[in-house]
Order: sequence, then structure tokens, then C-alpha cells
Amino acid sequence: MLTEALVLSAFLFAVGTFGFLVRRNAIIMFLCIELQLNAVNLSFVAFSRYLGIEGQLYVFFVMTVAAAEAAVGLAIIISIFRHFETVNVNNFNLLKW
Amino acid sequence: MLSLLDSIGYGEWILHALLWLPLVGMVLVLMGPEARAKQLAFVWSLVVLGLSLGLWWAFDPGIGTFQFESSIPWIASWGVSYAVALDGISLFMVMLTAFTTAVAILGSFNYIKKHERAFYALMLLMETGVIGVFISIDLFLFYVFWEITLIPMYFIIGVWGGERRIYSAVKFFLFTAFGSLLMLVALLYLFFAAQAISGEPSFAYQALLNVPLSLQEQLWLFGAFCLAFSIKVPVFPFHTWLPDAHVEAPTPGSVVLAAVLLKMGAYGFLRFLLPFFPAAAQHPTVVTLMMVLGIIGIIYTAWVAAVQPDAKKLVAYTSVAHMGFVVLGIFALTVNGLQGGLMVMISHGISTGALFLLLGMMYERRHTRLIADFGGIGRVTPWFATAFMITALTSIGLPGTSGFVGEFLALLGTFQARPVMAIIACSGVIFAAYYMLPMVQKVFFNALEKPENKTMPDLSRRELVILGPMVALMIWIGVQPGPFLRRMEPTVHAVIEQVTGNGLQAQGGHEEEALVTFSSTSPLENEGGEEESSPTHPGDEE
Amino acid sequence: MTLPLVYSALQEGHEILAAHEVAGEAFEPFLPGLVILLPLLGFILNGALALAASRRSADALRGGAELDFFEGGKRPWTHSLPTWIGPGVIGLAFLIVLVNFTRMLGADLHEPVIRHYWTWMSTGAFQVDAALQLDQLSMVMMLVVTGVSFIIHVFSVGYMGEDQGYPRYFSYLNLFVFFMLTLVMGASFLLMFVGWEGVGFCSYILIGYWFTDKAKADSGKKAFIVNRIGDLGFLVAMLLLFAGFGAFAGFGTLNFVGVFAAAPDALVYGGGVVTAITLLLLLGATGKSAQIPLYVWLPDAMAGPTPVSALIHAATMVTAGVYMVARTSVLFALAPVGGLTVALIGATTALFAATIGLAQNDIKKVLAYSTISQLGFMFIGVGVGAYAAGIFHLMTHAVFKGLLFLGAGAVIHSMHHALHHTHNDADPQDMRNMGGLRKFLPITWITMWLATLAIAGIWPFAGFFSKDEIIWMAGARAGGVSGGWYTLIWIMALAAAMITAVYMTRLMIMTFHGKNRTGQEEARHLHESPWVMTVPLMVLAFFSIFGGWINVPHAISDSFLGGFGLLPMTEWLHEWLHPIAGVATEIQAANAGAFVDRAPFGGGELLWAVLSTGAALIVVLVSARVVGGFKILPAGESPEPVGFKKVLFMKYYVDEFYDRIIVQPLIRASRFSWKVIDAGIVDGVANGLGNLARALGWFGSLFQTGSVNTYALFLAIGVLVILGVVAF
Amino acid sequence: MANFFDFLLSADFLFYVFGGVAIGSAIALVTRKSPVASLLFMVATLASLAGVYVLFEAHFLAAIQIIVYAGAIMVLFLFVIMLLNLGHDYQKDLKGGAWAIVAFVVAGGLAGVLAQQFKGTEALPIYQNAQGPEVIDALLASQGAVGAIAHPLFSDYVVAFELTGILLLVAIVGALALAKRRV
Repeated sequence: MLTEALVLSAFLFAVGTFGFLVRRNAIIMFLCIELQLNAVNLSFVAFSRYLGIEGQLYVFFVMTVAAAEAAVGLAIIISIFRHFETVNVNNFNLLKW
Repeated sequence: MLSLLDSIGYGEWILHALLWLPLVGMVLVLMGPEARAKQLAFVWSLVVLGLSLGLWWAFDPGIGTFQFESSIPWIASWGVSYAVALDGISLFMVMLTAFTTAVAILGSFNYIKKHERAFYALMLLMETGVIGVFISIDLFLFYVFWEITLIPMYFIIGVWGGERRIYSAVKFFLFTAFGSLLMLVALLYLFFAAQAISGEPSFAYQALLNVPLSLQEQLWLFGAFCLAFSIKVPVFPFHTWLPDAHVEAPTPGSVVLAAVLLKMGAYGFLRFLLPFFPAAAQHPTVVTLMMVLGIIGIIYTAWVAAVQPDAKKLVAYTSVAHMGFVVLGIFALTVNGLQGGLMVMISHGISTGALFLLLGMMYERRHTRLIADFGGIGRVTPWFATAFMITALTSIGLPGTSGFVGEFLALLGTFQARPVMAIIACSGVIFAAYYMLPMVQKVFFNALEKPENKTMPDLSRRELVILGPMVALMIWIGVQPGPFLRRMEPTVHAVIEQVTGNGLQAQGGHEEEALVTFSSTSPLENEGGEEESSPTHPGDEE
Repeated sequence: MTLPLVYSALQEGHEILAAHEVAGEAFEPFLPGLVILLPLLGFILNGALALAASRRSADALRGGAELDFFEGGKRPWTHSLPTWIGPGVIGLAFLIVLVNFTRMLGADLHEPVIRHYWTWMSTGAFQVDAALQLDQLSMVMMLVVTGVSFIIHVFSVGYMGEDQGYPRYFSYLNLFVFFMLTLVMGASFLLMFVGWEGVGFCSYILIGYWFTDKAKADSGKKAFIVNRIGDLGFLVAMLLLFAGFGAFAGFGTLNFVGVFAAAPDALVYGGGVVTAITLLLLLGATGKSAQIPLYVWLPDAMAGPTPVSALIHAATMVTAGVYMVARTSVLFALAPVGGLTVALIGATTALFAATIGLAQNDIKKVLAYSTISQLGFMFIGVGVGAYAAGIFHLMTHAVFKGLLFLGAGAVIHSMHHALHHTHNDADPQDMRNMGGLRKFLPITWITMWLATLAIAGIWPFAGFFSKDEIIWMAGARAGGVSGGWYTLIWIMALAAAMITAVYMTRLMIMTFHGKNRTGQEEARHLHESPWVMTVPLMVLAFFSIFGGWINVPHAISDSFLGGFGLLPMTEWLHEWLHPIAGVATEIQAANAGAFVDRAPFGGGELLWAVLSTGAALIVVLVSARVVGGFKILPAGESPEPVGFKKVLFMKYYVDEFYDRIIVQPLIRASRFSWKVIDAGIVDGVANGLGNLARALGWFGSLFQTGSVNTYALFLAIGVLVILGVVAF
Repeated sequence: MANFFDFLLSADFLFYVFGGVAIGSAIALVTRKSPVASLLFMVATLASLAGVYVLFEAHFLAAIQIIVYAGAIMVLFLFVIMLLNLGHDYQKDLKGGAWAIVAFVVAGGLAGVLAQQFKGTEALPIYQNAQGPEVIDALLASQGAVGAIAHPLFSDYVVAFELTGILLLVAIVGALALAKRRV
């Protein structure tokens, strides 16, 4: 079952990547990142079944970080929205020199 | 005099003082009031100059090795130390730097009108950097100072320069930095090679001196070092940053650039390039290449100079021509050639520095540097014209001036090594007249027609104070170069011995790669004390 | 540092090489350093005055007014002191030279006396001292230089008296004498070179003395640059002498004594190296002494004040080449090709310049070409190995050509005043505007005729003896090696001598005889010069007559031409210079045969002397008649010359030729170097590299869209690539 | 029949069910235009992943996956969407054309490479020899689902755990500072 879980995680990760690449709504892109994180979590869990409980610990940490990230990220999106009145990332190109 | 200097322990602290005092001065200038910045900077540079004069007596002309040596570990794990010393090559460079800085600062009193504090602070920073380059005997330290000099000059050109100052400043920076980086790579290679032999990391000059390298390695490292120094000198195809930098730089910037910064390249040839890579430096192809580039510099830039409409650009090109003699003299690898090269360096520092100052004075008066805008001003500015004439004659090497001594010795040394090269280079005396005299004529002679020229003021007292010592030096060195030559001689001998002797050593260690031979004597029997280095045909040794 | 210098000069240095005592008294020089230092002192003093005066005049000019220093008939101190300082220092130097000369006369001197002052340049392998060499040759030259200089300085007091730059003029002139004395007294090639270039520089500033005139400034510049071409030869010759080439290892010294002592053994007779050295030295000599191909600067040099022309461009500086060949006689004797080339160039120049002199109308131009031609004679002399004869002609020429120039100066001075008074803008130097001046300038007229007879080679004037001896010696070598060439030289010299008589007579007739062409009003303002100018003329005239009697061969002095030995004629100079030229003469005699005592087509010395003076006299008389018969119009009304006369008038178009094949191509090459190579290729490559970097940067910036998706895509691609690399 | 139910309740089958739901809702998450819909599909994914966790005996994680992740974090997202009024009136924000193809190729490649790498993981010696499942089972049996995680968390990983707490604190402060309206 390990291989299947890993393949599943790979597919989920790829879907998340694809979503991040093609979506322009910042919140959805954020969701895609969460999806990628979960894909990774899945593989951690799968590995932990065989290699020890530490894998689950990492998932725990990842979740915590994801929570923090969500809080900050969403706060950023809110303040950006206040400024630009949109969450479409095509409008955020200040990085371009 | 010597006992007086000894009594104050002059030799103990002088190099450190010369190195760091300008930096202290820089801080003082930055903290002081804007209106007094120039006076403060000038007085400070005078103090440095005054201190440096003691070297003239304190320096022992009988010794060819380093003097006033002192070394303090700095970054011990890399073998970097703060090591400074002086020998016959750097002695005059240091004194020239102190002199030029003082003169340039005095010469910029009227020229620099904005951000005075910053400007004079940068000038003093430059002095520290340049003196550091000349007295460092730790390669790491040397490299640090070498790069430090870039910064003030970059800002001096970029902030106080003419119309195209940004372009010129960037060009100057990029050219020099490009070469420096290659040098850094080569330096690190050398460092690791030395470490592999001795087992201890060290950037000390002596430690890197006798690293046994194959000819192949030497040629590559030589190339990297040589490129860095050639750009600085500058040697022919790398010279185009110079006219631009000179034309755009403010007068004091040009003066320091011509008088001192260019010398860093030639100094690098003498101090590092030749002793480090003796086999490469004596490789016939290398010597021929460098000499040909030197000759192209002499003749070609003289031609280019002759048709410049801008007087300052003309003088800038003549710098390249003069430095061609230096390159020629150095690569001749004869006592005469090296001494001549050094004399040309000193003389060029004084005469071209003075020329730039004079052109700056012209610019202050008329706000133009175009030769065509002048004419006949010898009538309204006779003293100015006199000073210019003497300086110009020094520049073209009239006997009795310092220019001649250097050029003649350099040519003589070259002739001993490569007669044909020397003969071609001799035509430089004609072309020197060809570029300088028409300019002098168009500016100072001919009819005084333009009304704005008729009210040009003659030299002021301050300008007289600037030019007086310079003109006096030109003639003094021209008439009595003996004291200068005497102080250089042992060092020059040591360099040549190091190069020729070591070339053999390096070869002896790598006989399978002994592609070239430099002496008809056997390499193994003759380590070190070989004085003559007559290049013979390849294959003599096999 | 100057003080110790002066001190050491007064201390008389110390002798390196003591005089060889053979018999008689040893030569003890008297303050030789002072001979050089005095003119330098004069330069410094006059220079200071000049700086002070020029500052005043510049201040006035800036205020909008020309300052006249002589306003109200008063001379400011800056313009009165040079009258005493300028000629004074030279006079003193001349006195010291005279003392030394008498001492040397009384001594028995076989080796040069060297006075060492300080070491000038010294590297490990090379040393040159600031040292003076006193021997017979330098003594003769010192006499000529200081003597003629003194006379001309005195003349200048009158000629330049009204010039605003009076102190500047004297400072330059003093400086020139300083360098000229360095040239002739220096004990090594390098020191000679110092003087060599120094006089070139002085010539430059003196030709361009009136520097606000572009033509004059141009002439000065031309003189300097052409001279430098010659200097190149000298320089390379020195390098060769010191370091050698090929099998010849060099002398390792540039001291005359050392080089000449070693030369006969070190150099192969007729070898390539010595020939090269002599030819290079010859190149230097042709530059300084205005010989083909580098003579072109001298006619233009007439732009300078006339006393300058007399001093520098007739009497002293231009003879430096002759002096140099005589000084290096040992080398030239060792290189027969070098010597022959010297003589051939001399002969060609003598003939060539003489023909140009026939068609010139400017009085100074005629004299300039005459000078070139006479220098050619000297070159023949030293070239064929008759060094004493060459030096002899140098001396007599210094006297009579100096006189001719000063006379011309007096004429011009007078013409200038006359034309100035009447506001006539005619050329005061054009002989077509003169005519009949003998009434107004009697002293000038007589003295100049004496000089003319001297230069034409008529017995018993100075030029007769010197020129005749040169021609004779050229002929006397026709019997030996390369006889054909020497015969040719002999014939060319004879022809040139005859043409000399023609153009000089033409000059005198056009200037002093015939109808006055200055105009009525102007003629009333023509008058003889003040005594300060005429006395020098008379002094020189005296020597023009009797100066030649110091070197008369016995064949002549014992004949009727020498009053059967009754006239005070001696062969003194020849014997005097023997220690200098002796070695060379021996080498020449040993290898190429001695001089034969007969002309190429037979006949002895006396016969040819009589023939030549007779011919010269006839030529003078005939051309006086012919030129007197011409109808000469003032310059403004004269037609343009046509035909061959135009070619002569245009000086064979040599200047134009040089301009076409050297000057213009050089300027074009320079422009090409600048615009195409430097700004185009070299800088283009550098800027191109910069632009390449910039283009790469621009290309890279295309990926910086600012859109998160794009960055993420690249990130993903990167991950993919890395994964791919790790995986496969 | 019992076999069929056994099969239906067997770990293998449940894994495929949960996995299929996870992938399906993940794809829907990416492709749905409405943010709210996307969010709900995300919740579905999380929930099905929680199921998978259970299959791997990670009961505690499955619980907090539902409670914290799907419950708290996703609700936070929903709040934000509501707050910003993105629930309706949404524009099409899917990039199309070449861009989508490139993205698809890249993502597909990623999946392919990863999947290819994971093939045969179980056959590796480390997994063959591992006593993992038994050890974990024993651990869970002895300490319970929470205790098995809590012990290492408060002993070996206590520093990391505390740091996580600080991180959360910082995140709270940061979020407040960012989202607060300028006063």
C-alpha cells in the first residue's frame, strides 16, 4: 500500500502545482499550496507506518506551520485586496523592475 | 638627518603612519565644516607629504630587499597578515603619491564647487588605498587596497566629472574590475599551489615568491595577472577607458589617475608579475608580445593624440605613449631598462600631473578644453605659457628634463635585449614632438584673436605654489637623476636576479616541460646568482 | 641642488684623465665650467626680467591696451639690464675661452682634458658623467661659438633694441649659447646630444620668437620636428655604440675618449655596424646641418629675427653636424661608405641649394640657401676625410656668413624703418624692393662686398682658402678607392662654387646697386645703422679678409699667392687639429690610400687655386654686368617667374613633395587611427562587450514578468529538471 | 456476501475510494471557477486524506486533519472569501491556451517522475526488513493514539514544539498587524 500512497501523494502534489500555475485568484493559489502540503503530509504518514512515529510528528509540525502560514497569508491577501480591490495576481507585478 | 630620524624611531612607524594618516584625515574632513574642508585636507596631505620626505634619508640605498618591514597576523586561518615594507621600487611611488595628492588637493580648490567634504575625503581615502598598494607585501592586503582605490576614483569621476561622467566612471570601473577579478582567481590558484607545497596557508609575498609552477601554469597565471596590470597601465588594446576617464574626471582626479593610479599597473609588473612567474616573463613569445604592445602604445597613441581636438584627451593619450616606454623597459629585463622604466614612471607622474593641472587651470578660466578655442594666449598669460612649455618639453623628453633620463635608459635597456624593438620605439621621439608642439602652438602661439581669451588671468599665487615644485622637480631629476637611480639600483638588481635565477630554477624542477631556455648555462648548476639573461635560441639546453 | 652644482663648477671638478705630458707644459684649463655656466646665468637673469616684463605687458593687455615699454623714450629696467647682461655674459665667457686658448697654445696636448663635475646618469651597467672635454677641436668650436655669439649679441642690442620682448630675446639667445657650448664641450655622446636637442629647442623658440604670427610659429615647429627626425638617427647611433649589435658587443660607454680609443680594434673596417652607426649619425647631422633630405626647415627658419639667423642658422648651430662628423672622425674613417655618403650628400646639397639660391628674391632666403650650400661644402670636407678643412670652412663661414646675415639685418632694419615711416606695407626683405642702397648704407655695403668676395672664393679672402682646400681634397681622393665618386663630388663642388659666386653677386647688385626702388619718400628715411650694429660688421669684415690665413698649405703660401711666404700665412689649424683627426687620417691612409697630391684631371694645388680664384673673379664680374643689365621691378610689379626659373623659385617643389608623401599621409593615418581603429575597433569591441552583457541582461529580464505564476512555472521546471537529473 | 463487505471494508478498497475522492476533488478544486466551490472541494480532499491517514493507523493526525485543517483553517479561508465578497461575481481566472498546456506538461512531468520514482518502493530492503507496522502497532497499543505522538513531542522534539508555539504567536501578531486597517 506504501507505493500506492506515494503515487497518490505525487498526483496530488502535481495537481496542486498545476493549480498554482494556472489559477490567478490568489486565494485559490493559496489553496493549491495547501494541497501540496497535504500531498507531502500523506507521504510522511505513509512512511511513518514503516519507519517510525517521527513521520507523524513532522505532519503535525507541517500542519502547525500551515496554520500560521494561512493566517499570515490571508492577512496579506486582505491587505493587498484593500489596496488593489482584487485578488487577481496578474495585477500584482510590482516585482517587475 | 638620518640620526635625527633614527632618534624618533622613524623607520618603526613611518609606513603605518603614511598608510593610516590619510584615513584619519578623511574622518576629520568629514566631521569638519564644509567651508574648511579643502584647507583641512590640504594641510593634512601636507603633513603626510612631510612625513614621507623622511624616507629619502631613512631609506638605505645599499639594500635591495625590503626595508621598514613589519607584519602583524590579520586573518590567521588563511595566512593573511597586515604586512608592509618598502624597497627601491615602491619608495618613489609612495613619495610620488604623497606629493601628487597634496598637489592635486591644492589644485582643486577652485575646481571643486559641490560636496567639498566628500570630495576631499575621497581624495584622502585614495591616498590610503594607493599607498597601501605600494607598500603591501601580503597579497591579500595588496588586493584589498588595489580594489579600494577603485571606489574613490569611481566617485570622483562619477560625481564631479564632466558631461559623460557616468559613462566614463562605469567604463573605468568595469575595465579595472574585470582585470582585478582575473587576478584574484590567479592569486587564489597561486595561494593554493603554495599551500600544497608548504602545507601552511600564507598570502605573504615571500611565501608566494618561489612556488614551483610548470611553464603551462606560469603562462596562465601570468596572463591573468598581466591582464589586470595591463588594463591599469594601460597597455594598447586595453587603453580606451583612459581617455574617457581623463576627459571626464575633474582636474585632481586626472592628476591622481595619471600620476599614481597608472603606476600601480607598472608597479604590479615589477613587484609581482616578473618575480612570480619568471619563466613566463622570459618566454620569448611573451616578451615579444608585450614589447610589441608597448611599441604600439608609443607610436599609435602618439598618432591618435596628435589629432585630438580636446587638449585633455590629447594629454590622456600621451599617457599611454609614455607608459609604453615603461612596459618596454620592464620587459627588456635589463638593469637599464628597469631603471629607465621606473624613471619614466616618476617623470610621467610629475609632468603629466602638471599638464593636467595646467589644463585644469585653462578650463577654470575659459570653461573649454578645445584646442581650437585658444590661440595666442601666451601673450596674456606668459607665466602660464612658460610653465606649460617646460612641462610639455619634459613630456616629450627633451634632454635636461626628467623625461629624457627615463626614456633614454628605457630605450637603452630595450636595445640591449631587443635592438629592433628599441629602434622602432625610438621613433617615439619624433611623434612626441608631432603631438605636443602643434598643441602648444595652437594654444599659446598664433594670433590672439578671440576676445574672451584676451582677458584670461595669468597664474595666481596658489597656482604658482602648485607648479613651482613640479617644474623644479622636472629639471632637478633631469639634471641630477643620480640620487634616484642610486636608490633604485639594488632593488632592480634583486628583481632581475630573482627573475632570471628563478626562471632557471623553475625550469630545473620541470625539465620535462622545459620548452624554452633562457640562458646558455645549465639550469641546475646556476641557481640564483645569474646576472645576465641573454635570451638564446630555444633548444640550446637540450 | 643648484647651489652645489654651481659650487662644483667653480671647484673645477676633478680631473679623470690628466694630460699626457710628453714635452712642454701640461694644459691647465681655466674655469671651463664657467664658460658654460655664464650663458646659463644670463639666461636665468634675462629670463627673470622677461617674465617680469611679460607679466606687466599681459596685465596691460588684459586691461585692453598694448603696453609700449619705450613710451616717452624711456627704457624700463627690464629692458635696459639685458643690454648688459646678455652680451656681457657671453663676452666674459669669450674672455675665459681666450685664456684657455692661449694656455692650450702654449701647452703640449695630445690627449683631451676631461673635467668631471658630477655623475649624471648611472645605472649598474651604464654611466654618463656631466663632464666637459677640452681639446683642440672643442677649443676651436668654443672660440667660434663664443666669439661670433658675442659679436652677434652686440649687434642684437641695436637690431632688437626697439622690440617689446627684448629681455625674452636675450634670455633665449643666452640659453642657445649655453646649449651650443654643451654640444661642443660635452665629453660624451649623450652630453653632446643634450646640447644637440637643446639648440634645436632654442632654434624652435627663436624662429617662433614673434609667436603671434602663425607662419613664424609654424616655421619654428617645422624646424623642431625635422630636427627631431635627425635626432632619432643620433639616438639610435648612441644605442648601437653602447650596446652593439650582432657580433659587435658595444663599447659599454658613451664617452668620446673611451669610444674612440676602443673603436679601431673593436670595429671592423668597413663593417656593417660601423657603417650603420655612421649613417645614423649622418642622419642626425643632416637634420641639424640642413642637408638633403632634411634641409627643408632652414629656409623657413628665416622667420626668426635676423641676428638669430646669423648666429644659429649660419654660424653655429647648423655647423653642429660638421662638428659631429669631425668629432667622430675615427668612426667615419672606419666606415668608408659612411664617409663617402657624407661627402656625396654634401656635394649634392651644395649644388642643389646653390641653384635654388639663384632664383630667390628674399634676401634672407638667398642667404639661407647659401648657408645650406656652404654646409654642403663642409660636409664634403669632413666626408672625404679632410677634417681640418671642414672645420676650417666652418670657421671662415661662421665669420663671413655671419657678416652677410648681419649686413642683411642692417639692410632689413633700415628698410623696415623706412617702410614703417611711410606706412608702406611692401616686404622689407624683398630685394626687388631695394636697389641702390649703397648710398644710404655705405658701411654695410662695403663690409658685405668683402663677405661676398670671401664666400665666392676669391683670393685673399677667407673663403678662398677654406673652400679651395675642400675642393682640392675632394679631388685628391679621386685617385684612390671609389675614385669615380670622388671625381663626381669634385666636379659638383666646383660647379657649386661657381654658382655661389653668381647668386651672391646677384644679391649684392640687386640690393646695393642700380636704381633705388624703394620709392622717393621711403628713400629719405633710409639711413645707416647705429655703431652698435656697424662695429660688429667691421669686426667680422676684418676676419673675412684675414681669417683664412690661419690655414694655408705651403704650396700656396710659398707661392706668389702667399707673397712668396712674406704674408703672415700659416698652416696652423691643420697642425692644431692633428691630435683630433690624426687617428682617422691614419686609418684612412692605411685602408683607402692617402690623399694624392693631384686633381682628377691633373694639375697641382697651386694651379687649381689660381684657376678657381680666377674663375670666381670672372664669374663675379660677368654676373655683376649681367644682373646690372636686368630691368628689375619692385615686388608688387614683378611678373610671376615662369619655366625653370619657376621651378627654382618654388625650390624644386620639395616642400610640396614632402607634404604630399609624408605630412598628409601621417595626418591621415593619425585620423584613421583615432576615428576608425581607436574609437571604432578597439573601443568598439569594449563597448560591444558591454552591450553584449546588456543584451543578455535584457534577455534575462524578459523572464521577470512580475507575475507569480511565471516565477512558479520556472520554479517547477527547475524542480523537474533537478528531479530528472537525480532520477535518471 | 460477507466477503464482499469484507472487501468493501478492507484497507485496500477503502484506500482506493479515499484516494479516488481525494484526486477527484483536488482536480475539481483546481478547475472550479467559484472560490467557494473550490474551497468546498478542498475540504473534501482533506477529509478523504484523513480517511487515508486512518488506514495508516495515524488516528490522531486524522482527527486533527478534520478538526484543525478542514474545520478551522478552511473556515478561515471561507471567512476571507466572504469578507472580500468573492463568493459570487467572480471572473474567470483560469489561464488558458499555451500556458495551461505548458503548466500541464510540467505538472504531469512532475507527477510522472515522482510516480516513476516511487514505483517499487516497497521492494526496497529497508521496507522489507523494517519492523515498522508491528512496532507502531505495539506503540499505539501501549500508549494510545495520542500518547504515541505526545511522548516524543514533549521529550525529543520539545524545542521544535515550543518553537512552533512561538511561530504561531508570531503568525497571530503578524496577521493582526497586516490585516488591521490603518488607523
